[in-house]
Amino acid sequence: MKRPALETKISNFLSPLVVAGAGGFLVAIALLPKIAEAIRAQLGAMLPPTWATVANIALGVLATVFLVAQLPIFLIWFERKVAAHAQDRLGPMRVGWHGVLQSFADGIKLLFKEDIIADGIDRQLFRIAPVLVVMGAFGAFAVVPWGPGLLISDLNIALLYIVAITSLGAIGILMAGWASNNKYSLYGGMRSAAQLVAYEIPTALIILVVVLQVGSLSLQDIVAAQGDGLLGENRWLLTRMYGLNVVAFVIFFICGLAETNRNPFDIPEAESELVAGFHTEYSGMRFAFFFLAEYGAMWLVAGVAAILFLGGWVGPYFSGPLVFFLKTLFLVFVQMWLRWTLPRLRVDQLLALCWKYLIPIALAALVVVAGLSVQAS
Amino acid sequence: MASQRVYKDLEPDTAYAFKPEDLEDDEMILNMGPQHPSTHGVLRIELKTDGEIVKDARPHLGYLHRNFEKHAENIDYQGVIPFTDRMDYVASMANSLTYAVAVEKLMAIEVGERVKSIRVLVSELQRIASHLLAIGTYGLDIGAFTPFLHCFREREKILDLFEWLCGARLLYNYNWVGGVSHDLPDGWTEKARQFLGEFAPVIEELDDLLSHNKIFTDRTATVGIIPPDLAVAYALSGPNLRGSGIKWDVRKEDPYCGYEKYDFEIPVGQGRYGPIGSCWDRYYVRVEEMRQSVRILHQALDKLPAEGDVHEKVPKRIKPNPGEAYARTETPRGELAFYIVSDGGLIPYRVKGRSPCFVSMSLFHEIARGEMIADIIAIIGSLDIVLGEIDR
Amino acid sequence: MSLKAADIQARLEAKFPGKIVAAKLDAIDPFLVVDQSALLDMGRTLRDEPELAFDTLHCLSAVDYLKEDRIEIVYHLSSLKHRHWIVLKVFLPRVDPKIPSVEKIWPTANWHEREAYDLFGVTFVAHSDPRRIFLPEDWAGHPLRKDWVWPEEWHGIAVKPGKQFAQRASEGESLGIGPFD
Amino acid sequence: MKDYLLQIWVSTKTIFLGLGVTFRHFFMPNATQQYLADENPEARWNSVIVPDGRLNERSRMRLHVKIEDCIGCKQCEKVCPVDCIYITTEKREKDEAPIFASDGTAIKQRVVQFDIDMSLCCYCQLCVYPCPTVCIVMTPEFEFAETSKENFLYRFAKEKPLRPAAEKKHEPAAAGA
Repeated sequence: MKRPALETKISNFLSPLVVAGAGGFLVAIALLPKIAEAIRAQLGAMLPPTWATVANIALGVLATVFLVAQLPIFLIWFERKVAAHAQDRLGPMRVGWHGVLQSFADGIKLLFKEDIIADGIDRQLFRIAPVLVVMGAFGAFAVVPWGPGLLISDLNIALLYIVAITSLGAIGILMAGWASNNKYSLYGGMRSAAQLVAYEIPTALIILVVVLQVGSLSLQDIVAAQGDGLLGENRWLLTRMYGLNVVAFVIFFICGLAETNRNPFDIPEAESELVAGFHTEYSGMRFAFFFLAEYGAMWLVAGVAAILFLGGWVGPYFSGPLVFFLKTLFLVFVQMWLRWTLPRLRVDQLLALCWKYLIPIALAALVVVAGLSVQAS
Repeated sequence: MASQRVYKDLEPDTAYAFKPEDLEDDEMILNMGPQHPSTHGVLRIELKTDGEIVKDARPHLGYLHRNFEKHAENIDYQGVIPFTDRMDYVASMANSLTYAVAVEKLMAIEVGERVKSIRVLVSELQRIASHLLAIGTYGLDIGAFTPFLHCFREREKILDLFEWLCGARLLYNYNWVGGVSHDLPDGWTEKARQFLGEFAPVIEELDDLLSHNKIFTDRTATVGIIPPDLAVAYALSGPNLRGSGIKWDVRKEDPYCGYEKYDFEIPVGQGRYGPIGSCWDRYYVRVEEMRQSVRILHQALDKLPAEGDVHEKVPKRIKPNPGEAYARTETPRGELAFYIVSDGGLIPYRVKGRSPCFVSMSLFHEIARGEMIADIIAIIGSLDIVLGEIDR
Repeated sequence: MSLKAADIQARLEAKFPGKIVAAKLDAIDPFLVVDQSALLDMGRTLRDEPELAFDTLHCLSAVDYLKEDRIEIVYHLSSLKHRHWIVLKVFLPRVDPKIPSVEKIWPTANWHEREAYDLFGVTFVAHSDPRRIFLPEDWAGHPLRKDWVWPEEWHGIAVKPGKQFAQRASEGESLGIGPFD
Repeated sequence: MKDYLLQIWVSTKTIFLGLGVTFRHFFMPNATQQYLADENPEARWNSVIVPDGRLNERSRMRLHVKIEDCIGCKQCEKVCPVDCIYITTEKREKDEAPIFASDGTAIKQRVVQFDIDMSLCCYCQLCVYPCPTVCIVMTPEFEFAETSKENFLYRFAKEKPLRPAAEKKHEPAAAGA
């Protein structure tokens, strides 16, 4: 029985590192504005203005990529723990303190797994699909602000950009489903397309509800419009409009679940019906890509919801990236909590929910909000 | 050596019942199983689909076929019991009980009161364990993972009790002809009572978590409807028959092991969220049956005779007179029956198992037609099949 | 108001004179032996007559009697309405046994008959789906017949159980571990 | 319209009921425990409901034969439903010193082969009951994985055959075991 001992040794050695890393991560997030300011100043002093901007953006991209690539690793562990405790289990316990290193172990395992490309499939599409899916999920992070000025690109049409680029993911899923030459994958891809087409509409309507109230598509402006915290003239959107925004928030959250293919809307990969749906034929790193994309998309949805309705980085007592991080983490937790509680909808019920309930309510909310906004102005 | 063999033409032409040339333009053959997460074993179903709609379904059996009946013709009566355990491997107690009852009928053995009570105890505990598995995996089929593990947590306690009782967790070889293999250990009854006390609130919790959940009822209460006349025509039994609203339970109609002395209800499908005989009705009959089993268990623990030798009536040599007997009991999946023919020798001349899952599955194509792919999973799960018993 | 086997026999005897070949009412499960020419009509009568109302074919089994040179098809019928039982038997020759299918009367017979065909080689005339049910379509023989012999292989896969380890070891091959203390 | 609102209400209510159940379970004690068999082998037998140390009282796992007690009656071989026990015996010579099993039964047969193929065993315990000297037992040992299937043939016999083995007929189990 040598092996477990070695395991224990490794995890004993690595655990403090991970805990220290997590602590450092939180501190870094809390101090992000100051760090960014310092770097900006340093770069401005060292380089000519054009190059300083380029270097600044490059560093931002690097930091974001690093962040969003690390997040799934943490979230997967987090989800497994949430699942385990909802089910009276312990969850991963072996690798590191309460299994925090489990995702690293799984990642290494996936890296070393054989990349199976089955016979009779469309190789090019099969290879591109995971990349597209990851792009769709992670590309949107370019416009998500972590704090005032802490984002890669301050697009003035950021919301439009997010809606557009997340649709790429669905194309990737459709592509994966088609290219796999597997009937279950095909079903998964088709279901995903139907789901996306349907759920884009209420999402867009709810975004319009927010935009009507704020008057800008830029996420920075939206947060700025909620700058007073829980009370005051410019409080969080969730608490405004006599509770209408709560309805809007719920609809946005439901649509977010559907767009990230999370239970109860995980019909494209419905494990008990379609085996694994669109990624049945994938293995190794390509499978890991789908996994990363799923968790990236979860974070994105939660982050956007936090920005639109919960004031982004503006907290009741203090503000900053840490507040944003905690809000998003809470929303991600709610997603996981829902997943481990609810059964899965059927495909027609999923569409009925969208067309019969979400869209009419979202439309009504839009009309009422528009009316109230006009009255206010 | 094996690598040199040529496995040629392994798939006969008849492997597919639907021919590609017979399909309409929009139709597709979807092969579900034998390796699929939700076919509850190695069942293979051929579906003719039009998009998500299933036009026709054809189950193919035999992937787990071991020809139990041929086995039984080659070993002595006692040796058959381990094989019956392996028919319905999630409710072994019930299977071996049926076989034991059948041989006892053939040999006209009347077992003692304590043996009867112990048999009621184990078969009702087994019913709870089996229904927990059925309900949990049904939740899993519909997409809810958590109820599955909550059910398994409780099932684990029953398996622990069984392991304490007879040393095995799944395949017990416990019910013997004329008795049971072990007497109850000291303190077993107290622990069984403790389990029953802990278990009752779990059913209520399960109701909140799964049974009455809107998504769950929407998924199950309008699909897979078996009208009562169809259920009778196909000789369904157990929860599947009762789900269609027919009050029929062998424990009441043809009592064995002294079931006539216990006071319990027969739950039937009420059609609470949709037509009677839907998947949800069958599911909820199982939930209700667990409540009734708890009632029976309390009574059985109260009535358990303090003294009695469990091996008293076990024959030294099982050698029935020539003849034949057909005995049935209510297993968790329905009426299991054994038809045993004896030629007066030490080994049975013929043992035929009438397995409830086999019968329920023969109905499947009738109710699957016109449903959606996701409903197929719901229907299979609600029929609660075990492939070990279908294929035997 | 369940009927005894003797009553059922009397009723059938009145309707189908001479078609009940034999009866054993003192057996553990009383049975009637029926001539197969009357099986379908008798089945319909049993199912449809309100006082009989045998709505359930509980089990259909086949038994191969090698010494008596016959195959018996055994129908265990029960009535959910009246809660009574009867067992019908039909005797068939071992060579090319043929019997009308009762699938139209009790739909549940479909798979039971397929099973009997698969394992005993009994042909059910006018069966809607006369395929094997458990074994592959091109399997040799019907295994539950008493004189069935193991095929050597099926599509190149060895079917017959070979020598087990213990037997090989007893013949001198060095296998296994032990002895133990 | 009423039905429409009712649907929304029922959905919301039942979803929150379910969420409440899972939320309660976040704070409940775990039903599982860390598998610590390496550090504490006894922990393998921990159970939520069975008192400590009693779960393995009647365990039916690996077979063991106390070969010194075996009188070579072959009862276990006969009763085994899967034919996984193989016994060959020789008659002991008259002039050999008499030996006895631990319960005093005289051993008249020399057991030269006592093989149990654990890969075939179905753990039914039927072999244990007929044994007159209680020499074949099932132990609570369950971790006995092997890298080769051949190693599941447990050879218990210690004595070597003195005479060449008589033709021993083993019919393969008719149904294939």
